[in-house]
Amino acid sequence: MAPTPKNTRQLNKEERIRRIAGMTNGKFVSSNQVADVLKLIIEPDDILCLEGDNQKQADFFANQLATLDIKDLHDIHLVMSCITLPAHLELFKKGAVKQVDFCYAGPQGQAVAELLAEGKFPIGAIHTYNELYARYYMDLTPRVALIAAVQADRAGNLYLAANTEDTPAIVEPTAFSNGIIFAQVNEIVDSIPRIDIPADQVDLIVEAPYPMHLTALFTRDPAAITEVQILMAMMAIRGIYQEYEVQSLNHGVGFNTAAIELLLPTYGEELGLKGKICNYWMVNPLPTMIPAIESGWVKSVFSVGGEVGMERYTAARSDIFFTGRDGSFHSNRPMGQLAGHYAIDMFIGATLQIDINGNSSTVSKKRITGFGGAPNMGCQPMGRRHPTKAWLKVGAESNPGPGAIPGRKLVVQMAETFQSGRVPTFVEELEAQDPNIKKALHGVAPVMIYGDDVTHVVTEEGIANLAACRTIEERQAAIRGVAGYTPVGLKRNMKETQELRARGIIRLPEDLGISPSSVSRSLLAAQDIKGLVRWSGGLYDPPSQFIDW
Amino acid sequence: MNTSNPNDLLARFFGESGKTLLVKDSLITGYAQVLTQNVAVIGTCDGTYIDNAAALRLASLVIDCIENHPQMPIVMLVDSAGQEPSRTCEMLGLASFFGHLLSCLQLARQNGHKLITIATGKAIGGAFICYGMFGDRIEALDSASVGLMPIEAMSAVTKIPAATLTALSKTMPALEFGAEPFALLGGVDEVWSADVNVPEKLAAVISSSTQEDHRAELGKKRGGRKWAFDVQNRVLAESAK
Amino acid sequence: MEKFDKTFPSKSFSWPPDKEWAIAGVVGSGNLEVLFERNTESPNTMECHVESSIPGYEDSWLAALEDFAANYPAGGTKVTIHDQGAAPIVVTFRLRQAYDHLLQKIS
Amino acid sequence: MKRASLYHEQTARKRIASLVDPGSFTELLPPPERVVSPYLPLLDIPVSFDDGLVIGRATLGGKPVYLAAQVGQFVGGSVGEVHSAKLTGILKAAARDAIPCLLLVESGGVRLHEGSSGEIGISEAMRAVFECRAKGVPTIAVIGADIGAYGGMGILVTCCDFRIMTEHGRLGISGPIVIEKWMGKQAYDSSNRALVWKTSGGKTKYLLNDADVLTHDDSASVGAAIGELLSKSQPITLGGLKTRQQELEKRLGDFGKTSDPEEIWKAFGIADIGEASLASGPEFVALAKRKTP
Repeated sequence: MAPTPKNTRQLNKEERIRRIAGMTNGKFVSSNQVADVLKLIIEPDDILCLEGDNQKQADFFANQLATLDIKDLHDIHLVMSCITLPAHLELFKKGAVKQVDFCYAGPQGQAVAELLAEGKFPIGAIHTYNELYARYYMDLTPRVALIAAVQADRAGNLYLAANTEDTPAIVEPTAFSNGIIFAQVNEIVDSIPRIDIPADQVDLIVEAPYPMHLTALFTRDPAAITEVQILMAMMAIRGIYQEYEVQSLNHGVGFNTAAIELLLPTYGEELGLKGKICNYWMVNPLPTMIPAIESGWVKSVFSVGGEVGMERYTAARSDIFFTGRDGSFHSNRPMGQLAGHYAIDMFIGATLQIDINGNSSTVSKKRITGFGGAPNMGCQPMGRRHPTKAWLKVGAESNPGPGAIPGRKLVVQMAETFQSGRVPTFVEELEAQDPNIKKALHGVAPVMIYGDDVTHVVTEEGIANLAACRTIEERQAAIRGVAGYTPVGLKRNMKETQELRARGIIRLPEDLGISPSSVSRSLLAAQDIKGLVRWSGGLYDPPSQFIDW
Repeated sequence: MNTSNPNDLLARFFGESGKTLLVKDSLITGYAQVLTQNVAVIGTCDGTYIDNAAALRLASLVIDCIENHPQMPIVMLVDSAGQEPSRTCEMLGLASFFGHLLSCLQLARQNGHKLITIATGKAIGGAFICYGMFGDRIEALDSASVGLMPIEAMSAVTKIPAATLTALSKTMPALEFGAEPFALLGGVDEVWSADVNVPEKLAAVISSSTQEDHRAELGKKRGGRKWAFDVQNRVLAESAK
Repeated sequence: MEKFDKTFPSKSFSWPPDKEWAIAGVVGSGNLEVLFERNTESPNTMECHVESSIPGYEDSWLAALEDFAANYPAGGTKVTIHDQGAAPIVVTFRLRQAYDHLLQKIS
Repeated sequence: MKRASLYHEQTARKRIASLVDPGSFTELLPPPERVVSPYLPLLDIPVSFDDGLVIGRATLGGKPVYLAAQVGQFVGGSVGEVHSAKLTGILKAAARDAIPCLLLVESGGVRLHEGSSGEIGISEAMRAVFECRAKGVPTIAVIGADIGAYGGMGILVTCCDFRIMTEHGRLGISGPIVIEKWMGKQAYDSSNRALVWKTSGGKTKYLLNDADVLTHDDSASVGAAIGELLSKSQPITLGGLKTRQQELEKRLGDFGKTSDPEEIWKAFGIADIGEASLASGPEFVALAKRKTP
């Protein structure tokens, strides 16, 4: 019979640290010894957490792990937010991973699908961010966590700068369970601007030979916004933002919502909506929000991550953004996700595929992209109790039964009826329902947002109010009604569509007082990146690939 | 004889007087005689690429000719593969240097200088446009390679299979590369056979040449460029209403 | 290239006296140009001719054109479209813009 | 608070409409006449009613003008047989009627799909430009779109009396991609858009006097600049050519050694490159000390 647990994890941690005695100088490891140290502190069957999300990556650690031989690194249970670096895939190709629990693979979705087909990608589950963090405190507590920070001081305190993101969510469960925290930092300095992770929670630190990888994920060039996206943005502003007086919201990262942000100071102003809507935001510091912020539309912005080039701007707008004492930008992914779950009137985002019941997914047979954070916000928070005007209004429309909560969050899916290459967005059945994909995910189809949670679908054809639909048949008819000339749309029944339109469940541009001829890119507050820089008074420093001046 | 050797070429065109021409950095400049008639000569050889400095050297001779030799015909020899493809040339405004050269030739024309072009080797793209194609009359040796660009290059840029273009070029001389098809488009007045007596031919062209641009008309008559002439005239007619 | 013609019934359009035609859009990637012309022969039909660089979408084209003919009085017009892979919404868009030109709603 | 629509984003027809006196534009060979390219269908490429060039007559501030506006979206605004013939025709009409001619340029040059016919066509158009100039009829080119004026069109605009540019316009012969293909990425990285614009963009062209005016990127400013020039022309004189020859020789002497556009900017008194890069056309003009000849 197994001995009753006492403090074996603590003893085992001390043992692992002893193995590398002589290879460290206090907490500090030189970069050329990292590979050897990793060999000695990681054991088979460990739950290993490698920090990395859609923006910030502990890429030095990832690259070092990729160099290790299978005999030195095997039977790893890998837990991480985003599998977005080629080095991550190396671990799978080598067969070092016995199970992986993650959230998102975005750009590497195709490679992941291929590895999966080869049986080299043993998925535990694909999570949403907070779901995975929550499990760090339950059944997936990391034994070793390899994290990334911007600076460390001599004592080992860490500074995370604008991209705090997942780090605290990884460090806490690991550090308080006798796990090992190993941090790569861009530089070691005498004193850091602020302490984001206290030294006593950090075991090892390496000054990486190159700064951590950061992706400019949320930079959308206004020059690429199309007339169609502007039409949809105008419909959304009139038919949803204005209609429900949306106060607090989250925006996705697509061009559709970028168009909305850039229309607020122009079209929104014309509609007299300034101050009435869009006061509180849970979004990353999107450059396309600069004109709205500069025009006084925004009261506050909290973010799950930073955005390359926005550092000086956010520091200079500390009334709007959350900043440290030093003025530098602060983000927090779990808390941002929590805010997006409980504290917003509306989530609005784009998607690649929507079925006739309103379920959406970004997964296709060829691309396993995963979830990220959208589902935490694009869902109804059953634990919500505080009312707002918008929340109550949608609640009333959706005709709650005796056992339902009185309000609903606006969950809006915004998509053109066709993706690029004339791929229809609307389908009878999601590719995510593919049996092989479901099998790999132990029977769960990777649905991003469930139809039952969606309140509105916005396409270039019109707005469908799913919340107000009384039956599933009605919901399907409403979706077909705005699915345009896709096969799904062509199946619509004209009479049915007219009835729904008469009841305001389907609203066309004309119904919202929008004429296609009034749609123009000149409505955008800024028409290119340079325009954004000018709005920011030169405080925004766009990444070089966006600069043409 | 070997037209790729500039000196042979100049001897064939200008006899002894050809020796007085300056041949430097693949540019030809100076004064010579065609039979007994004095002419100014600007040209390129060795299939060179024309850059900013080259355009200026050609322009300066044209200016000198206008200033010191009223009405003297200007003979333009073309053997150039194109404009120099370089970032510095572009930064310095190569287009403007070409525009300057063309302006010089225009003033010469206005002042009664005849402008006669002979494509002797490569006469391609911008290098041909920037002076040779500006002649009152444009001739070509049958050995010259005249045109926008070879079909292979055209295919590479347009992503249209070379085979398709080659097939079409049988009925569309515009797509074909060379002196003959270019003549069918009216871009070359006459293609000179290898055995032609160059000085006599050149003298005849100089004396018979006039200033009006008759290339569109020629292209229609020869059937290689069927539409340009009519479209030009339609615009002129409708704008006169 | 795919070319097709179809004529749709549509309420008669009352042409402004000084207008003979109107055009909207350009032939560019993902875009198209549409030309409305007078068709005195047939005051109650919208006669369409489409040339598209991407074959295989005749159905959605015809559906879009049919809807337009149903939604607006466009009888007595001849519509010619040169398409370079525009999405159906762009068809509706440009039709409407050209139509508004006819109505002189926009310059 | 709709913003003035950017000139470089407008279509050819919108540009014309926003520049000329309202309702004054009459198009020649308009769309219903279907004067289209006979070549493109053979290559299975869609045609356009105007073959990428809108031409016609209008008034600007009451003064009559002829116009030709290229459609950059259509095969890159490239110049084929019909396109060039329309251009030549309108220029000849301007010369005949002694009415100024505006070229709203947006073209990569000769339309390769039509081979040498476009090349000869551009050469014919150049002859027509000089026909205007010989008669003192103003020819004004506006270069304000991202495609700019390249290849034969780049050369053609330098033959006109005046060039109006915006910060978005580019003027050259060989485009960055072509040069990169020939000389390699280290010689010219065509993905470095800042470098591309500093090399061939309106600001540098203005400093070098290749652009006479650098305006805001909107039709009102462009229209005002045109208005200033409509009654002027630059007759070609021996004296003028000799001055220009010296100017260009000096330019080669001053900058022939460098390949860094910022050297040119500094030489013209630009102290803060960053500020000047971000500046609008007129702001840039204020920062620079251009030596007008």
